[in-house]
Amino acid sequence: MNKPKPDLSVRIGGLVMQNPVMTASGTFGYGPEFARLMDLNRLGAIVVKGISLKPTQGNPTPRLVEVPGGLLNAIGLQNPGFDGFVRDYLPFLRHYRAPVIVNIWGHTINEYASIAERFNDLPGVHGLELNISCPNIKHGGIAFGTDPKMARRVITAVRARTRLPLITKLSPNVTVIAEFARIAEACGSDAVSLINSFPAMAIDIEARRPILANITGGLTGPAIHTIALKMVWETARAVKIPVIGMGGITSAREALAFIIAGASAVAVGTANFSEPLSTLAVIKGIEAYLVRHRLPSIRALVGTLETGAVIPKPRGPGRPCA
Amino acid sequence: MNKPKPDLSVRIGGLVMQNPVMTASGTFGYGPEFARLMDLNRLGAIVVKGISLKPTQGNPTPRLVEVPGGLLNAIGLQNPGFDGFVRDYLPFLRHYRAPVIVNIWGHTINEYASIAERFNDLPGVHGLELNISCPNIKHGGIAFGTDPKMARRVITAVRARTRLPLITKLSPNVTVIAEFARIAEACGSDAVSLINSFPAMAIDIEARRPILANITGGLTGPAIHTIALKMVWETARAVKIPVIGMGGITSAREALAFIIAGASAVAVGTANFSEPLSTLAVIKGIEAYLVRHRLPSIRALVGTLETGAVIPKPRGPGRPCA
Amino acid sequence: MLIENTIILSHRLLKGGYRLLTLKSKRIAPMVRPGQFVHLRLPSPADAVLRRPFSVFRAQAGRLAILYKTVGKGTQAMATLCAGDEINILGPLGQGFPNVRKDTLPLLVAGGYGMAALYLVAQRAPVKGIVFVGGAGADDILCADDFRRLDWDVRVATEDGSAGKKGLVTRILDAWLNKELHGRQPEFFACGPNGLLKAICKRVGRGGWDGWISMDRHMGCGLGACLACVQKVCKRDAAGRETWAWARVCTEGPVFACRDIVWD
Amino acid sequence: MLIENTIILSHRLLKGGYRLLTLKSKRIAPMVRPGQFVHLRLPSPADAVLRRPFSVFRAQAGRLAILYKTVGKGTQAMATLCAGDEINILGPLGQGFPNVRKDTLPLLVAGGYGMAALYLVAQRAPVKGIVFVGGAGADDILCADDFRRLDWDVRVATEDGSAGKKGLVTRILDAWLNKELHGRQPEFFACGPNGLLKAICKRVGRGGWDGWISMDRHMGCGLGACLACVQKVCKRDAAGRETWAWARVCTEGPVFACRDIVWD
Ligand SMILES: Cc1cc2nc3c(=O)[nH]c(=O)nc-3n(C[C@H](O)[C@H](O)[C@H](O)COP(=O)(O)OP(=O)(O)OC[C@H]3O[C@@H](n4cnc5c(N)ncnc54)[C@H](O)[C@@H]3O)c2cc1C
Ligand SMILES: Cc1cc2nc3c(=O)[nH]c(=O)nc-3n(C[C@H](O)[C@H](O)[C@H](O)COP(=O)(O)OP(=O)(O)OC[C@H]3O[C@@H](n4cnc5c(N)ncnc54)[C@H](O)[C@@H]3O)c2cc1C
Ligand SMILES: Cc1cc2nc3c(=O)[nH]c(=O)nc-3n(C[C@H](O)[C@H](O)[C@H](O)COP(=O)(O)O)c2cc1C
Ligand SMILES: Cc1cc2nc3c(=O)[nH]c(=O)nc-3n(C[C@H](O)[C@H](O)[C@H](O)COP(=O)(O)O)c2cc1C
Ligand code: FES
Ligand code: FES
Repeated sequence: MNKPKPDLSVRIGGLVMQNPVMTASGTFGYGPEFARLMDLNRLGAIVVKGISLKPTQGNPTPRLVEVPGGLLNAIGLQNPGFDGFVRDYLPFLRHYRAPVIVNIWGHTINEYASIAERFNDLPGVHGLELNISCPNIKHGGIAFGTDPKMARRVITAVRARTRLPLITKLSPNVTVIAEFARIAEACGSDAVSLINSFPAMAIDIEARRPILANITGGLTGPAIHTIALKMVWETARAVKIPVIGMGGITSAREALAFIIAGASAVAVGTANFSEPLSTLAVIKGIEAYLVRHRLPSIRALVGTLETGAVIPKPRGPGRPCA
Repeated sequence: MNKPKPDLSVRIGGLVMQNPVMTASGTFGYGPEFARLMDLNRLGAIVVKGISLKPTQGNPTPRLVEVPGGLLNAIGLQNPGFDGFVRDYLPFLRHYRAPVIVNIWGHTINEYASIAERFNDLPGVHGLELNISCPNIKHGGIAFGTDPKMARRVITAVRARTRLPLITKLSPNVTVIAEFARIAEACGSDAVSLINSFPAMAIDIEARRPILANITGGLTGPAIHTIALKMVWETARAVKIPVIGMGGITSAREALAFIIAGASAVAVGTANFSEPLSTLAVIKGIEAYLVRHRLPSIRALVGTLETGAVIPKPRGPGRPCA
Repeated sequence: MLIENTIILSHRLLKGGYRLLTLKSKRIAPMVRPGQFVHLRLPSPADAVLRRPFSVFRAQAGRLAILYKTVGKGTQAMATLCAGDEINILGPLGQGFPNVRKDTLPLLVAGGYGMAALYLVAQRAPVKGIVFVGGAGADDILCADDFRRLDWDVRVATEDGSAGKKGLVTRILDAWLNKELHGRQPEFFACGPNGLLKAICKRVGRGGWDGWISMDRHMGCGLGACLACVQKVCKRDAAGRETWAWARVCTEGPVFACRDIVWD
Repeated sequence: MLIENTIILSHRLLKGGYRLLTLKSKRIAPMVRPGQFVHLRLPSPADAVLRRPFSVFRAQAGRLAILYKTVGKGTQAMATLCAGDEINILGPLGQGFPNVRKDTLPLLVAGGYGMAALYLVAQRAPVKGIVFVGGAGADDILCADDFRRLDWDVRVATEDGSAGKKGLVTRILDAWLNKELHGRQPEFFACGPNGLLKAICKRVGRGGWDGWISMDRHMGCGLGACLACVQKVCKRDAAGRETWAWARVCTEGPVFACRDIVWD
């Protein structure tokens, strides 16, 4: 007797994905880089490298250094800008059925809102992921994503200008990440994704110089998984919109931990570098787990963590936006 | 010709240490646990497990789980209380020349101040390390160490009651740790130490339960080193008091990175579990480095990171305390 | 207690995923008492920030053996080691079993690798006794012949009946206690899964006998410093009331008197 | 370009810390063009989140060889591998060297493992040329005999004079260009440290010749996705002004025309 296949599909705002596994922005290029190795149509969604209004050169090199359990990067958000993306990559992406989510960023609220707006009615783009970890050049370089007021303003501005499903990507560099998730929810995000990389640095002790040209960079990979997992767990209990978990996924195990903690979907980042087919292995592993645990669908697993205790929700009331 | 030995001694407030290597609180017990394996007199200082006014039972088990690149712990600050410490451990510690620093904590400002006071005029205790990462039971469980107002109050209260050199130990779970270091400085701390463990969690995906009985725990070990290093670098540029760096030291390499980034001393934590003699190896490695680089003293190395750029100091003016 | 870099003399796969690892240990081996353990550093410490604890199976002049089962990443990494490789151990750790008394009948009760922890008890006992050993199947019955060679009486039970009597080890133990104890004074030494230890302590309590169990707890330092391995034990407070306190399995244990344990 | 699980056929320590690793590769080996590289997964990926890039030294039916030096933790881990072990490779990656033209004199210039990256150029060239190779000492002069067996003329320089002429490789190259070029049209193919590549490009530019260099940059994905490996290259902007743009060494490189590089 054939067992029915479990239903892996998930819904993020208006967006339906055939499975919960996405690529993490910046670790999968724009798609063509991996297309010769795998069938992109098998992905839940393709999240492309962060796009800004104008082309951006990013940081000098070295931009990457391997550290115990992870990776530091300081790419500096290099990208071809909106026009470059539409010209060089979008036609390619339109050949695929997998939904395409564009990660966007800016240095001012205006830049954020403008880039968001330009994706309206652009066939082939199915959602936006709002990267609020960028420094705000008008306000002394504090990241939008670590200041509740600024976060509220940028999310509100983007929400007002886009008709696409909007995912706000949260910075881990805050005391209570669930607060920012509630802001995102109140200000109209369809989902939140977390976590972005952790500010960190590495030093060449012989030269007594930073290893990255940018001095500091963002830590990603297995080292951050347990921190990300706690943040996802707290966030999922604080908001009603779907949560997308990422940070240190190398196999289905970590992806399943995020889902059990409350994530509706997950994204694979750094693991794409050592194992370009990681996303496919994660999809397979999740499916096998559902079969083994006789779960009919991925939704039946979301947030099923048994803590054996009544745990107070994260602090702070859910306030309306603005 | 004999080369002169480099001078490893450092000064933290009124406290002189023969070398910059301390034990991290909670990873070295109270001393006797390691005394059969090594000569405690070779340490820069012995920092003991956190002590509270009354004995504390801590959390149920499991309390520890190994994760990629690190360790999660939720010991729950189990300790014999002030009286138990003075009765069971202090007589032993008095046999050693190495300075003893007691890590203290409480659940209210009053508890903090009272425990601090009790160590005045207690021969054999040479300094206090104030762990402000504890949840404040009077204020909804927010940690003292993540709220600037609460941090200011608890440090001020403790400073008023102790005559010992005071080291404030900072929580990493904040956006700008240097802000808290300045608060510590302004409120009379003689030094700051950082970082404490990162809130994190691990899940048994088969049982769909948290692995730790306490659900969440603190991440320590190599996984947090690059994050700690950035925090130490930013903190050392923001304050004039000495900075004690810790997080993921397994060898002299990481210790030297902290020192080059601006730390005057370092503490070895999780590494004591796999290698009980880690502290001694770190001391040796630092000395060898100074000889190889022809540096006369450890002080000649502190903060020598060459960034090749003028970097703006962390935001926020240095405000007076209160 | 000390740290020693040992060389692997031999490493053999036994049945059921168990392996016998014999180390050349000049300094630690002679110090070991029955029931003590060593804390072993894994071959690639980059993957693992903790050592792994193992009971000492055998200890004789210059040699120390452990008997372990491959269960997770640490023991899997150990399984790849070959004769001649180095391995760093810390030990002997903990309080072992008390010496077997001449005036009692020692009854050893073991499940799985528990047999390993009890071998030195039998070897160094001044009198012969009986070993009750249980497991899921025949593959879990380890080193029974080693005990037989010491002239101990070995009684086996397996859940699937593939060796000895079918059923739990407590079943053959109870049958024996009912029919063959004949008024002698037994003293229990047990090592195995928590369920087994609890069952033994229940019987020991009911009979008013002496019993000692070796507990298995996840460990950090093995030195008493981290407080990861704690177990609830009985204590009287200042007013003389019964209450509990934490004992460190690595330091006050791993062997405890049955009467001291507070079962949750 | 694909991912292949290969088996190690042989692994030999050469002099100077260099090792020759030969893999059984059915699928990737036949696709390799001179100057392309493979991205190799380390044996214990828990320690290392990145692969390591190596030029293909030799590629023939079913076999692929790389020649590498132990410099850090990744190459140290590789050094422990034995014949029969598995190794996962991704490749062939990048743009290799253009085909050697019949109407020019190919001059290969190498430092260190650069010799490995150039062997296929010589092997597949329609004409014979000259190899200039330099290193700190005799131990850094690798596989010169392999080139001689192809009937190429090999000229050696070492900084300590322990092999060939004493001095930098550019010294013997310059001497040769001055005295022995005799008006022929040279075409350069170089691989080695950045200083060497820059020196070659300077000469190529002055002479108005063609030259190709293979660059070595720290890499992440090897696939063009992470933008870690970028190098400044010349570009004209919309208004036709000269400016620069980033090129990905893993994708647009590792081989670039000398004239395209913007040196910082
Ligand atoms: C005093 C003592 C004596 C022991 N003697 C033996 C013995 O003789 N033979 C034998 O096969 N096993 C013995 N064990 C259990 C053995 O330590 C574990 O099987 C082993 O640590 C598992 O490591 P792992 O990395 O393969 O498993 P993983 O599950 O991957 O280990 C992950 C973590 O959990 C800890 N851990 C996992 N299981 C256990 C466990 N059952 N007990 C304690 N810590 C655990 C590990 O130390 C590690 O920190 C003993 C345990 C203790 C406390
Ligand atoms: C296209 C290309 C071809 C190469 N071909 C060869 C070859 O044929 N033979 C050979 O011996 N070496 C070659 N290298 C260099 C080789 O990749 C490095 O020596 C190796 O990655 C060092 O790894 P490690 O872990 O031992 O060193 P570590 O210094 O510990 O490495 C740490 C990190 O730095 C990176 N890294 C370190 N040094 C280099 C370097 N020089 N270039 C790129 N990344 C580096 C590693 O990939 C890793 O991410 C090549 C590099 C490139 C880019
Ligand atoms: C090289 C690199 C580039 C990245 N670029 C972006 C980016 O452009 N926008 C963004 O929101 N996140 C970016 N990230 C963060 C990832 O999307 C992801 O949040 C992070 O890597 C954590 O997941 P991981 O541990 O699986 O890598 C980048 C990460 C890496 C490693
Ligand atoms: C088991 C354990 C117990 C700890 N207990 C304390 C404590 O009581 N007080 C405290 O301030 N820090 C405590 N810490 C934090 C350490 O002192 C240190 O800040 C942290 O482990 C980071 O250093 P490491 O990465 O070298 O371990 C504890 C850490 C561990 C692993
Ligand atoms: S293992 Fe650390 S106290 Fe027992
Ligand atoms: S290595 Fe990732 S783009 Fe070149």
